[in-house]
Amino acid sequence: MTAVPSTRLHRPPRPAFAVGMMRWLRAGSNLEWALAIISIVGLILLWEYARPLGVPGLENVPPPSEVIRASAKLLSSDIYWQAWGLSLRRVAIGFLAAQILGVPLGLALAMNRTALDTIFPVVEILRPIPPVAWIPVAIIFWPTRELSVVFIVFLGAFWIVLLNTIGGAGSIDVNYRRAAQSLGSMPRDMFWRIILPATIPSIVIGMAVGMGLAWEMLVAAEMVAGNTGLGYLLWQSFEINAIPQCIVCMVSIGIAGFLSSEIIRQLGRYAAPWQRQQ
Amino acid sequence: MSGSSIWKGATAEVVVDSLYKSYGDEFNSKLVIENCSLTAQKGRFTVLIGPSGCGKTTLVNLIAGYERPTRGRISVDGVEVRAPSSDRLAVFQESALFPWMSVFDNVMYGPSVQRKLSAVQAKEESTALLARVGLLEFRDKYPNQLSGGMQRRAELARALINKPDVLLMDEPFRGLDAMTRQLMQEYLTHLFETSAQTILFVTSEIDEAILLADTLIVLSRAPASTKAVFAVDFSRPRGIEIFKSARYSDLKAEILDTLFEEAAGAFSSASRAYAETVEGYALQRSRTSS
Amino acid sequence: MLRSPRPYLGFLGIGTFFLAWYVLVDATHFWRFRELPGFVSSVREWVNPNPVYGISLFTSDYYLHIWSSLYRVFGAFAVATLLGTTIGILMGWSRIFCGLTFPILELLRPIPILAWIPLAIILLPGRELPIIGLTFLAAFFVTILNTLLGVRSIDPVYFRAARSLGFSELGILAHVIVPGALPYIFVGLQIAMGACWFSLVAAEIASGQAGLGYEVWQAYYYVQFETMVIIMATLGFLGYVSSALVRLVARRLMRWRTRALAGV
Amino acid sequence: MEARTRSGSLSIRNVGKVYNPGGAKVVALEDISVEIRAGSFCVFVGPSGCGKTTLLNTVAGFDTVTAGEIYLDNVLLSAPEHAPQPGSDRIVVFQNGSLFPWKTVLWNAVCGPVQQGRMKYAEAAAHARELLARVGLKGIEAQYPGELSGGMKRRVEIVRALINEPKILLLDEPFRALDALTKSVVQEYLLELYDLVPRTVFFITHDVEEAVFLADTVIVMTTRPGRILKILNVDMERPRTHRILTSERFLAIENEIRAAIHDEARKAFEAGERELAA
Repeated sequence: MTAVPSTRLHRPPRPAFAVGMMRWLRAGSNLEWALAIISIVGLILLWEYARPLGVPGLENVPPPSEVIRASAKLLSSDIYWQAWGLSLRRVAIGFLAAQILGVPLGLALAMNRTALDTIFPVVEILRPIPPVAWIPVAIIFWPTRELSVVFIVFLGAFWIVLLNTIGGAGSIDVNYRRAAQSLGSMPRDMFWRIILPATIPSIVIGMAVGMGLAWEMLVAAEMVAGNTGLGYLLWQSFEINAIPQCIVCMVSIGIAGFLSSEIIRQLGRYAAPWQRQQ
Repeated sequence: MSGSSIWKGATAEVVVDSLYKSYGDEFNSKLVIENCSLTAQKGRFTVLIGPSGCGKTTLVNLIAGYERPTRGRISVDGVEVRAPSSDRLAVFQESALFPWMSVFDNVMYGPSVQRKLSAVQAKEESTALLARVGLLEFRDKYPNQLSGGMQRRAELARALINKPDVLLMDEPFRGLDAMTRQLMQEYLTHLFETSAQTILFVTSEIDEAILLADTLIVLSRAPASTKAVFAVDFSRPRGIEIFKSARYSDLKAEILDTLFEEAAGAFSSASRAYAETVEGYALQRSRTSS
Repeated sequence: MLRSPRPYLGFLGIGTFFLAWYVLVDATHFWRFRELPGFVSSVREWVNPNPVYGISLFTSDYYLHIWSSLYRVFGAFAVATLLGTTIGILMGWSRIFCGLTFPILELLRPIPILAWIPLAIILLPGRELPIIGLTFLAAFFVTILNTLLGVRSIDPVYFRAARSLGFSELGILAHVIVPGALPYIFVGLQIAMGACWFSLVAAEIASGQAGLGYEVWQAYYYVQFETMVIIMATLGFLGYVSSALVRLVARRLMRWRTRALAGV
Repeated sequence: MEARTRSGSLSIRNVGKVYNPGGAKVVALEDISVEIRAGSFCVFVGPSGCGKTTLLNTVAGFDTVTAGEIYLDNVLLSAPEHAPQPGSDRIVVFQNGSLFPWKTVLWNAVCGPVQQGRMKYAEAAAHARELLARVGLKGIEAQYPGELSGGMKRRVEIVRALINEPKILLLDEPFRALDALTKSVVQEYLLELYDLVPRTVFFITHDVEEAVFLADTVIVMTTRPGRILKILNVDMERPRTHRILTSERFLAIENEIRAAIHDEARKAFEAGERELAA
């Protein structure tokens, strides 16, 4: 092992510890790789032999072997891929709408203190209402089920990107603003070359977290109000007691959520290159 | 840094005329500058020194145009200062280089937004100035990839390309280690001697003040006003050899006496941290009265 | 809530929002808004001693739903906080424990909370436990991750100082790791509280028989739109109050941060 | 000046330290040999990047040596195969401060002896109050480090170290962040405490004047690789006051070191910049 074996159980934690899964894999030392394999394989084995071993509670959860068989069957059926397509489309539309509305509104509010003081309290009273509670209102208001589900997904991603944009644009160091002013910036220079670039990191964080929430809302909306999509398929499988199929849907949604968030993070690193060189 | 001065800094005279500045509303307002008058002559290196917390930074902000005086007037070559402009550019203690722009784009920012020079001309001047400050091979690096000394020089280049009438510097070398600081002081002196740019420099370090200044203005304790003006008549070009001369220790003793009077006066009302400043001046005074 | 120097603007904003609601729905029945419950009718129902649909400030059912939702949220939140911070600190403290648990956490975390509903219903008996289980899960992952982040954010110089001053491993845990990680832990708890309310409502819709989430769906199902609005407003209010509560506890426990910011 | 204390003699014999981050061999220290008498105030001065902090870390026990040995009172402290452990006999005052921000000044001051169980809290608190008063810090026991000025924090940290009666007090550029005035004040207090109970001091700085003013022995180091360029004895009587700063003997030593350092510093300055450019 490369690291000097510490005689104590605990070495001071590395400040640059990677948190996200992708970064964790790259930065993990051999010790961490070994532990990861042990824990994941251990979990799967425990799950597989839960029923014969009589592990309390896990007995009526189908073992991985059944889940894999179910997934093979499911993956070959086009219902599954249809559901994928629909869910992906809904998340994409809802998420993009949230960015197109949230980012400019956030920047505008951050630039104009009066507008912020007027509109932000409204945000403060609407935001704590869990988006799931909006599902009935969405169903009533929007003409089609599809629009209702997309609206809920939109709501999930909208608040977080709006708040992050306002926070990011509002907390720019006064020295940068003053320096730009002295150097003779016109208002449009100030916005495009100072305020926007400085806010990009916060916007990206808002988007990455927003994407995760978009998938959460999609599952809720599809389960409760939808008649198609992965969330609905998951609920339908549960109702016909096809639990292995349920688990496959769970894992599919998990992978979809993970990949889309990672894509946003990578785009973020590309959009804010100066941060990477820390 | 050899070579004739590629650019001829425009120079101007800064006149501060019975200036007042207070913060807060009418119930509890805190007076920071009280009846302060001083002049930074054209093409001269003027240094402001005063006890910490006496309002030096506020004075720089007022001259730069970031804040408006409560009463009194600041004018550059007779024209009253009303708003920030590229005629009066400032370098502060913390770097204000735009972290999201490369060094080159930072330097180019001024000319590109003022739209006075053509793009080609601006590029040429930026490249020449970066070469002059020895940062040419760092042109595409981001500010956070540079060392403290290099960030200071990049910020100087970003200011000087706009040929400001006055260059304002508020304790720009404070965070640097002793070695880099000394090299930067020598470097700034050389830069001034080859351009005769009007510079107004603020510091709390006495040795730095004496090495750099043509005129040294001692500010009183808060609320700041001009306490004393000293002519620092070492010949130019200057180097650290002046620290060995007798003139240096006499001048330093005189300045310390003025500063100690001011700081001690404030001792009763000031906070515990301020007590350190007073003790510091006392200790430094005992250094020179050997 | 950003401290704004001119609070009256806030009231102006909120006033305009309600006015728009009234104009669009009650007055002009504009476009799709005609389907929605009116502002005046909703408020009247809320303050009506004997409400048309049985839910108002003066009916016991209203407080029954509130109470059943509250005890689920705060019960699950308390357990998630206790377990989450302990595991998070253990992960931050011991590299081996972290190596074992972190990969599993990272695999399960992306799965949306509500996708767990089927498994929760299978694994947890009765109708009450699945709801509390889901609410717990929503807070559990967030708390662990932020506690771990908190421990990682502590400047290594404090570990070196403590070790050279002769602190025992337990001393380091109690006097460096826990207080050092506290700021991040409370960031996590703020998010966890929001996640709790979100998953509670969804779980109650899916399988509850009492609680605000259940009631909002019932109100929709039986076309009692005014009640639906009342419940949504109540959820908003409770959500805001519980987050404010977490902030209050944070300020009390971390006096050194508030005084440091105010002091120098 | 005979050493009044017996313990605290440090013997560094041909110590070398090589890092190989990602294969590229970096020689931080090469053949460092110096004998530090018990109770003597020893100052290491040199440009940034000459391995001063690395050497301090090997003595303090945070880093291992790759060549040579270090003996403390003729007991092996650190060698290539003998990884040293930090201990309260060698306490470090760090450059950017390491007072626990979440504990009060008093708790910080007494935590050494209390955590080791050597002293009751009350006894340690009395001792700490006496030391704090001696450095001019009465009445701030209940405050948090965040409310103190730079100079005050440094003095509390020195008290926190000295209360453990360490064999060696290690200081890594402790006054770097302070302005010139505060630095003079804290130097004066440090010397007062040193004159009270002379114990071995291992002090690192960039500031030549500070080095000569504080030291019995000044060790000048070069950069890339870190080697000892020159060892000078500062035989000025103690207790020292700032008056000696303008005496001929003082200025002579100072200029001798300044000259040696100047071209080293320029080399480090350019090398540092070339490295950043690469």
